[in-house]
Amino acid sequence: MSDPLANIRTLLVLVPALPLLAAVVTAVLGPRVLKSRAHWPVVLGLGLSAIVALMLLAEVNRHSRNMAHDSKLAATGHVTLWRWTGIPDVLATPPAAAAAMEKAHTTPPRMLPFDVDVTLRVDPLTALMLSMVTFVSFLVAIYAVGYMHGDRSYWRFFAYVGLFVFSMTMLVLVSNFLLLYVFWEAVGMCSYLLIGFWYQKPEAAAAGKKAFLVNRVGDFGFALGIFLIWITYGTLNFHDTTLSSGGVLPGVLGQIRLGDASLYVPGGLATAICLLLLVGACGKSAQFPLHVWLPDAMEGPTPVSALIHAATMVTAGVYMIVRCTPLFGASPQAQQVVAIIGGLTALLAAIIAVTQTDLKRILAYSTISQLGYMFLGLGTGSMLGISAGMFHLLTHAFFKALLFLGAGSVMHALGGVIDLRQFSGLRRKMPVTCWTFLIGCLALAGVLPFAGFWSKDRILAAVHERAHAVVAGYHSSFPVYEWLYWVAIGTAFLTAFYTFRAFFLAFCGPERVPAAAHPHESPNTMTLPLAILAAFAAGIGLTLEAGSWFDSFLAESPSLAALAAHETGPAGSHLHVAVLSTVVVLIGIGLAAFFYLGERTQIDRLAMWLRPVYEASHRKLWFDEVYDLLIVGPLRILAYLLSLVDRFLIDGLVNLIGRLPVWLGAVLRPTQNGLLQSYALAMAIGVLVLLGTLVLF
Amino acid sequence: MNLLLATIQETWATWTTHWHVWTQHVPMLQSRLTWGAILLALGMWLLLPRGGRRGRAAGALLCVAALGVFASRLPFLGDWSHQGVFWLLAGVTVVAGLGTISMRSPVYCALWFSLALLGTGGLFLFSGASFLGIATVIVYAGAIVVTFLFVLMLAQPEGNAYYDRISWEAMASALSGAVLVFLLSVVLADTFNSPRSTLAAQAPAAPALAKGVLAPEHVATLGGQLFSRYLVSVEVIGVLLLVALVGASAIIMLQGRTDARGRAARGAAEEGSPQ
Amino acid sequence: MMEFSPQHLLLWSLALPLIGAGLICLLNDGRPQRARTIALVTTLLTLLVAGRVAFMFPANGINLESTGGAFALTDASWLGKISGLDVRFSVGLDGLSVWFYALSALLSFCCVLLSWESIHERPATFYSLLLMLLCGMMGVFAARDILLFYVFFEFTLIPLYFLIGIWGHEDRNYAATKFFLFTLTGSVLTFLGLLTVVLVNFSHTGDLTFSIPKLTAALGPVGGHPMPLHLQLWIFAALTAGFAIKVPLFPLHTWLPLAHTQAPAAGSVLLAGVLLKLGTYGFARFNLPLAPEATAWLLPALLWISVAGIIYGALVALAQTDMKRLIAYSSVSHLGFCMLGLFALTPLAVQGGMLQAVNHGLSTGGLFAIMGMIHDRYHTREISALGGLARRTPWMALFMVFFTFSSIGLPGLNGFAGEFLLLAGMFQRAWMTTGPGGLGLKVIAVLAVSGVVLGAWYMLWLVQRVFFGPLREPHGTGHGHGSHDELGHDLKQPDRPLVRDLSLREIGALVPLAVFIFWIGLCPQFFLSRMAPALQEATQPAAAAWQARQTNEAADRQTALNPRPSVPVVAETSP
Amino acid sequence: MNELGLLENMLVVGALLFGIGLVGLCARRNMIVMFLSAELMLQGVSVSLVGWSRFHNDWGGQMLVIFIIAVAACEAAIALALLVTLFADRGSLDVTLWQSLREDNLPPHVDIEVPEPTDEEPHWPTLTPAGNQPRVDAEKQRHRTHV
Repeated sequence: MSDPLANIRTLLVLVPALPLLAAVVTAVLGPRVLKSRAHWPVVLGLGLSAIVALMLLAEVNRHSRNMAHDSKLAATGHVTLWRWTGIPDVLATPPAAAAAMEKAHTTPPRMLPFDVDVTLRVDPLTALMLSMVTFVSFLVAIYAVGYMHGDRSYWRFFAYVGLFVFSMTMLVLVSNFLLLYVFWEAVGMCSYLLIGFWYQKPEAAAAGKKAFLVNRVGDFGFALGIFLIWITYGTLNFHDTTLSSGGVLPGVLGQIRLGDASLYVPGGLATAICLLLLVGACGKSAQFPLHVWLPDAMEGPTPVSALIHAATMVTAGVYMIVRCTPLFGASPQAQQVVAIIGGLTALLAAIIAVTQTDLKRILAYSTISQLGYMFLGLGTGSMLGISAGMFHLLTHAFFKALLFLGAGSVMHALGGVIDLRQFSGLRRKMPVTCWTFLIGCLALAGVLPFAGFWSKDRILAAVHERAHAVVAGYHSSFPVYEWLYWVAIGTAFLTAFYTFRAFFLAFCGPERVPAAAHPHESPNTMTLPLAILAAFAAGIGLTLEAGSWFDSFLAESPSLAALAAHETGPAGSHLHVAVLSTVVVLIGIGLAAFFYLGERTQIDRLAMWLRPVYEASHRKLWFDEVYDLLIVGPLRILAYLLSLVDRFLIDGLVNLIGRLPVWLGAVLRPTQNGLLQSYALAMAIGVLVLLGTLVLF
Repeated sequence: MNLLLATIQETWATWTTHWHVWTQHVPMLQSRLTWGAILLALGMWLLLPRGGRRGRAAGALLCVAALGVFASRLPFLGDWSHQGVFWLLAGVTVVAGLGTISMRSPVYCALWFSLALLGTGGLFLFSGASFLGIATVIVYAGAIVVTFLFVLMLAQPEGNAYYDRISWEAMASALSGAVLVFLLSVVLADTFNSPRSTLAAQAPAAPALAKGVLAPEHVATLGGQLFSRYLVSVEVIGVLLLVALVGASAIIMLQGRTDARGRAARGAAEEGSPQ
Repeated sequence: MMEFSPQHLLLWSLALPLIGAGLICLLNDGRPQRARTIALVTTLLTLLVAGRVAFMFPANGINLESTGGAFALTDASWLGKISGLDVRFSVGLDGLSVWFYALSALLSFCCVLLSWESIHERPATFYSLLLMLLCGMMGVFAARDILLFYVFFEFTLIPLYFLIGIWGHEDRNYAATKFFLFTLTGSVLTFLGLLTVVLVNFSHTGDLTFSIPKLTAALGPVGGHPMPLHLQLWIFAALTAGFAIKVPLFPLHTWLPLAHTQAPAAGSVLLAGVLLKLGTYGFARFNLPLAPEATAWLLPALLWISVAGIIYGALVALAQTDMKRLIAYSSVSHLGFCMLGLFALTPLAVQGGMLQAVNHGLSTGGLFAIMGMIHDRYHTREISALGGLARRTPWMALFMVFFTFSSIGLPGLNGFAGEFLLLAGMFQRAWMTTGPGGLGLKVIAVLAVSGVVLGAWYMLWLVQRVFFGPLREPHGTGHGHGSHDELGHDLKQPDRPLVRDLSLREIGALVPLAVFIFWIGLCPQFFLSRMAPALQEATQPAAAAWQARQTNEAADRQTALNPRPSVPVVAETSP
Repeated sequence: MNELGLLENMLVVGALLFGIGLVGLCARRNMIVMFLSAELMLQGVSVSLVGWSRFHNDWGGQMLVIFIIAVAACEAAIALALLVTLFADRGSLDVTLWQSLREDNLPPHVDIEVPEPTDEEPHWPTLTPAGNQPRVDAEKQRHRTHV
């Protein structure tokens, strides 16, 4: 083959194309032809897509090994499909763009165009994300065959899932901030549709709307950030582009700019850009203070919760921040904010999760908490932290999907009941679910050799290292990262506690089920994905940790290559961190066992004793209430007042003006009194006035 | 006596000086025409029948004074005989006009009106339009006014109807009439007295007049003009007269027929007019 | 096959609706069948012809130099040279008008399908008025002579007045009268402004021309006779009076909700889809090129008004209980975006703004069409009376959600393309403006972006209330709660006719809109490249004037800060 | 003779007549008197026309006056016919009785005070009573014309 990248390019287009094709086929044929076989196109499409993604991963891996450092800064391959817009000469060349262009031996033109190409690109980061997304969604699709069986909108579910996977893969593939935003919102739309899948449930419809709106608030910041990027750097493309006038326009994350960190604008502007991007990431990844939509999103079908609201979509924020690492690198302050948000979210969500009684909501809060961990890792700004964050993203995708699917299995068995107070001791009735769930719990809690342990441990290590490192250009009198380290440790304890609380409540203890339910083990289509995911949850951490393949592979990503080059040597040993976290986790599990295995009388006493804390946790720290009180309520009231203003004041004014002629007419009407002489007099006076003005003035 | 006169003169001079000082910002007040118009308005207001008998004499006096003011503005006609005759005729005309509008009895109005017509006729004669003067007197005073009197006798069995004793908006009417006169006089004064006026140059010379409108064979020339240059107009007017004749007859003839219907309809329609 | 020249096609597209209207009146038999068939055929033909013209329109202004940027130009003496009054029948398209022209034909076609069964009274009158309206709409965008423009401009009012007044809902007379008087009041002033422009040009050049391109060229900054600022301000104000009411800009919008609420579905669709664009179009066509300095002078105020409209419209929409009213207020908000783009005056923003105007025609047109379909079925517009319709009418729900997404600017659909471009352009304007004015513009830009969030809120709220949740239908049309079998059949009262999902005809009315929504969303470049040159030409003078003001102000500030020794006293700088 | 002066004099007289006629037309309520006032205005115009005719040495003005006289005659014919008709309709010549062309819902114009007749009762000369007083027919006396 003449072009070594041709393979990659083909695969690159296939990954999103297959799910889209599957979605279209399902949507067209689903309602009439396929009916209960509507899953076939999607399962097939996602399966193929997963295979293609893995091939792509291998191909990228093979390719990136053979590259020189400089060319590592470019994406491994990209394909331009068509031009979205190309508006010439719209922006006076900003200094940052001019500087970079001079670096590229191009004379900066006076005006820059606004070119947005639909370009797909792949690099190790993307390839990893693609593999994870397609693989998990393939498993979830298989699971959904069993779970959604018999639903009246069976085909619609699979069409949405196909559409979602298309959008998600595109999100990680595109090479442009605008298109990133496009698919950022597109996955949000799929999430909206899937949360509201059972639209007849008012809660589901409301939750869908809430998710969309909170995401919109995040997107609001994201859009502002994109505008700022455009104005600062003169382009929205990641890659370097050729101008029609000749010369190279360096992309925001292109080879030229990555090669020289000084080409990134530092200072307040960088911080503003990063914080705005962070707002977007917070919205999508459900970070404090925009996390409120995720627990409500559990109204959607459980496979959706597993796929979108645990494994894939919510990690888009993490992906975006990793992708924009060079931008964040220019602003240590912003990185610190990322870390703080992450740490805070991790802790708060864990606190809330401790007292929830809805199994899916516990998992939702744990998702938020784990995403907080990832943000914490990214917030360290070191290669160690970022790769730890991505690592956690991968492991989390598997074990959280596993947990959700397990919860779905329970729901399936109990006829939709998910409230932990209504059942217990399902261990015997549902052995497969129970054991896979346990593996998931161990992974989530971070017990030694399961996946969560390795990734979480690395995040803790990265934070610990950052707390004791000297970073150029960053001075803080307050030991932020030290604190965050202890927050993370505390969160690890809480995680272990609430995870096993849920497990013990659901699967241990006396067997108790709701009256109407006939618990049974789920069908094979559901247990098979559980088993596969459990295998991954158990093994993937150790597998990836064993070699340093993951780190080095990830470091080949253009966005990270520069950073990786700066970090000298491999990370040191962090045995004490690992020991500490393991101890903490074991204490957590032990406490959970103490309180929830057996009689469960102690826990009520504890709850009474810690009444305020318990209430705060149970009421989810009153986030929804506060938002209602501070934002939604006032806006609603304002809207109502304005509608009154509109109806009475503005329209009243208009009507007043409209009435003026009528009133004037009423005033003048008596002059039409039918008296001949009054007319004559009026006529005479009129003539006089005319004559008078003519004569006297 | 001289002392008295001197005193009066002095006082007058003082007051006029003061007056000029006061009114310098309102030049209009310094014009005789303004005062003439004001006097005329007041006078006509008082003259118009307004129910009571108050002040009609004063009104008449004011009106005459106003006329005097207006007359005092007028230019001299060249010699006193002409001027005297003109003033006499003009005075009769205008005073008769005032009488026309101020008498309570319509019959008196008509009589005053015919006097005004006589005056007008005299003015026509004075200006050399002898045919018109005669025609006015004959046609108007002789025919039209007499017809009016007939109608009055038909329609006005009683002398003083209440509506003859009141006027409609006397003040406004009198004021607007006076203002009209004032404005017209101002225009005239401006036109005739302005240094830029070219009218003086257009004034006809006596010989030209003698060959023109003052030609000795006045009526013949007029007739010749009437039936040559203005023939079409004459025909039109003739038709108009015929139409009027037919129309008047038709109105009277239809009256009887519509009467009954009209009364019936009126009973329903007219809700609350006086009487 | 004979190849038609664009000139002929354009003239045909203007004549066809009138011919159709005449035919309907001639062949009227009092029943709807014949009238609507003729109307459908006519609008379809018009759509084909207009579409052909629009797609023959060249990208990037290629080959249009000879006609001064106009495509398919026909220029004939109209009123003759009566005393030098050179009023011409001059029609042609340029980048500003071409998409609006095509949009008129498209929406009219949809409207005929939409009214197919909902109009029983005087169908012949209805359809002939609709066709006349179509002629007026296409004419106004094609006119290149001020008098011709104004004739068409006012001509659009009359059919719509009757459409609302005769076939409207309960409060139709009030609404029709208000709509008519409100817009007429403004447009009379507009006419005054236009005539002033003509006379000013006459006083400079001695040419009493009414030609729009000639006037813009002569009175523009390059034409040699730019008007002084105070005159420009007066003309701007006069023109604005009419166009701002049409748009409608923020405090002048109150006729709109009323007219939309009361109009029949077709009337609402055309009103929202095309007639509101007359305002935007008028601003771009007349205000900006003719009074560039006035535009620059008023720019912050105009931007504030636009953004106030965005936020205000969105908030008021949030408090509505009537579906059509809600969408009408959303129009206020969306048109605020269009005007914001237009007044931001950067190429990006202007193109985004005009694209957004087209987008709004498609998405809000579609939404109003769906409202009409709901009204046909349930005879109510109350949000609270309906719920869970997705169950009963899944196709309708699908289209509703689709148009909602388009309306709230979901990426991949048209609304996003316009909104993103215009907001990016606005941002550019704000961040490029230094000095004290810059902060205000930045605030405007951020507020405008937040309008997108509010937009999603009220639209999704509407969808949630009406289409999601448990099924709720008004009494008489629908069925009691919980008495349905799995397929939604009524178990209690099987004799009642069931509310049907969309028919093929209704889907046929919506699909063309959906196609264009996708097309614009996925490849806006096709549309932008055709409007860009004309837009650039129209807005360039105003942008330059704004730039000049900025430079002057900066220089003044500089002087004020560092008084030079040669200037002992710095006088108070006046703008 | 001073032609210019004569013209001005005539014009002022014409103006005065016109103004006085206008006042009469507007203020008097008897339709016949109104009519007379209108004629007075016509006279004012005629006077001016004759003045101009002489000044311009042109017959046109006088011709117009002839036509005015003719038109006045026509007017008189029609108007008087109408007056008779109207009088037959209402029994009065008060012009304010005809106000039905006023705006809808507008109350009719009513004279605020109709003044009582201020002319004293006619004092007929009385003779020393002698013999039986003849019976006076009240009806006949009332209808006796006082003109």
